[in-house]
Amino acid sequence: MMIGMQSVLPEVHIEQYEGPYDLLVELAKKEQVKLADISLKELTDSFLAYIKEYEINSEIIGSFLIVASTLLLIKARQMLPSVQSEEDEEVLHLRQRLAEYEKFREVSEALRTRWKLHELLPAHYFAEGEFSEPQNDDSMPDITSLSLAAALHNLIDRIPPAPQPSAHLTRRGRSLQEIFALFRDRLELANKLVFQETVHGSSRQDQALSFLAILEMARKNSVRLEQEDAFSTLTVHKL
Amino acid sequence: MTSLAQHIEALLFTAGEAVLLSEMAQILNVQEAEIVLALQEISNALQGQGIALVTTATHAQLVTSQSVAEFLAQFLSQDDKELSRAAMETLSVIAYRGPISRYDIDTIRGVDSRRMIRQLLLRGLLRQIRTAGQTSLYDISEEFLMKLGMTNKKELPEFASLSISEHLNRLLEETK
Amino acid sequence: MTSLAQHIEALLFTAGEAVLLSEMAQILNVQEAEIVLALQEISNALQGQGIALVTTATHAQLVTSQSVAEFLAQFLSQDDKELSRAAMETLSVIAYRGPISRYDIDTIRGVDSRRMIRQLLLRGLLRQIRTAGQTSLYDISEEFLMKLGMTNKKELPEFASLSISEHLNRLLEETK
Repeated sequence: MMIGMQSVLPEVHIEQYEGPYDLLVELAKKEQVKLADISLKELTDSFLAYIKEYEINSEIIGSFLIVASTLLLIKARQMLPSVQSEEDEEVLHLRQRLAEYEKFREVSEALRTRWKLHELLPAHYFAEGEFSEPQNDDSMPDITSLSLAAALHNLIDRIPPAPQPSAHLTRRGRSLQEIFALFRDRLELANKLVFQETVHGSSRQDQALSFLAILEMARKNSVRLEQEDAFSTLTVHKL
Repeated sequence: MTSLAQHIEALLFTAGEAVLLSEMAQILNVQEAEIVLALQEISNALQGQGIALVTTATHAQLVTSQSVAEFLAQFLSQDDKELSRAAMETLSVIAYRGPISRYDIDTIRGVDSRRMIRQLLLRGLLRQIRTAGQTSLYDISEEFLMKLGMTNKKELPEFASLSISEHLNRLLEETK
Repeated sequence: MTSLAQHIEALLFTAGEAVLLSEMAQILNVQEAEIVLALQEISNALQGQGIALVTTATHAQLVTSQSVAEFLAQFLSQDDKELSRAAMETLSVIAYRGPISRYDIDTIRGVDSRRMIRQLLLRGLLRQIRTAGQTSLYDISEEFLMKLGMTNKKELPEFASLSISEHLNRLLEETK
């Protein structure tokens, strides 16, 4: 039975996930298993559905797409049997990273429950504001107004700058919906197209999304994919 | 050290000033005689350390011990007429951005400024503006302004641009 | 307690906030290694008292001890902001693996952490360690430890295994 993407998407919109690993851990949680014990294959659909459905902050979308492209490998194997089937290095790598990440996640959950529960206090903590008038004028140090301005300048200079979005991650790419539309339009005209030619010259991000789009269309039986072997030309036929 | 003595020591440490024995007895829900015994215990435990306990018939206070008095006097005299960089920065934030809450001062400096504010208040450089039911705000004192030879803050160098620094506004906005 | 330890304790008490180890070494005219030893001595001397010593790689601060934290909690207001899941996750990575570069933080979390790091710096929970000509490294501040009721990061759960994971070292190496 074909499961529609929406149905495998539980109430994820409640929270904005803080990163692709975070999302994967949460998706695994919904299956009530630890990430280490679930095959990534089982989470791929929900993960891809999430990034397709929800607007992800432009600063972190790049990280989601990197993971998406790895997960796409898994998905590609499902749909294109000609792609070699052994677990490739990239997927293995992702698994290992997730395993390490999950350890920190777990420990941070534990620390969160302790946060400010029984904190240690500095000296004079309760002393704020209990002051009388200054003792005498001598206590006033020598300060010039210029040194005051200099001190503030100094402080402003030290404030860490707001992060500049890095160009390779955040250059506004196309949304998955836009890419769907693009392929649909082209197929309307041509009935078939060669994937590699269509995405030629577009960013890695857009290529990953394009691949996701055609896999999704194949799944919904609106196209048929044809590929001789792993790295040969992929032809998309309109059905 | 008994648990009672530990609690008292922590109270004195966080109070940062002399505390009434009767007040401690009330907070800890014990007799004053027990407080006196516990104070003796604290005093013994601090033997030979850099911190000591001073007690009078009515009050107790943690202070630095006699053994380090000379060193501290020498060290503290150095910055008597000079403010540390941290103090200067705190003062500059308050001068240009005041009246301002401690929370906002902390945000701009990125560190807890309680002690700095206390120090500046003690030196008469600041005034605290208290409104019932609201957080205190701080501004520079009239005396300090006079000392700078000014009658109004607006006479501070670059006041117009620094007091409404976009940079700082954004920072405060972000952390709200 | 040695005279040096007494001086340091008095200095920390007077400061009332975190003091740089290097600054203490300079004031007391000794090597930083001697400061570290003396801090250990202070920490031992304070065992079982209501005051304790928090130490990080770069700073030390006198604080109330864990044994009185529950008692003091009743006097604290609960109005302070909570820490988000992502913030704690980032802090955990830094606490266990710090001093750590942003690149490695990103690798472990699988996501760009710049904005988060900046917010944590502004809240005083992190410290940026700048080394001339090299990338900045980050480590947690004593403020972070104090909020968790800890005096040293070695008290973090599973510290030994998470801080020196061979596996993770290799992963970070591979992504360089």
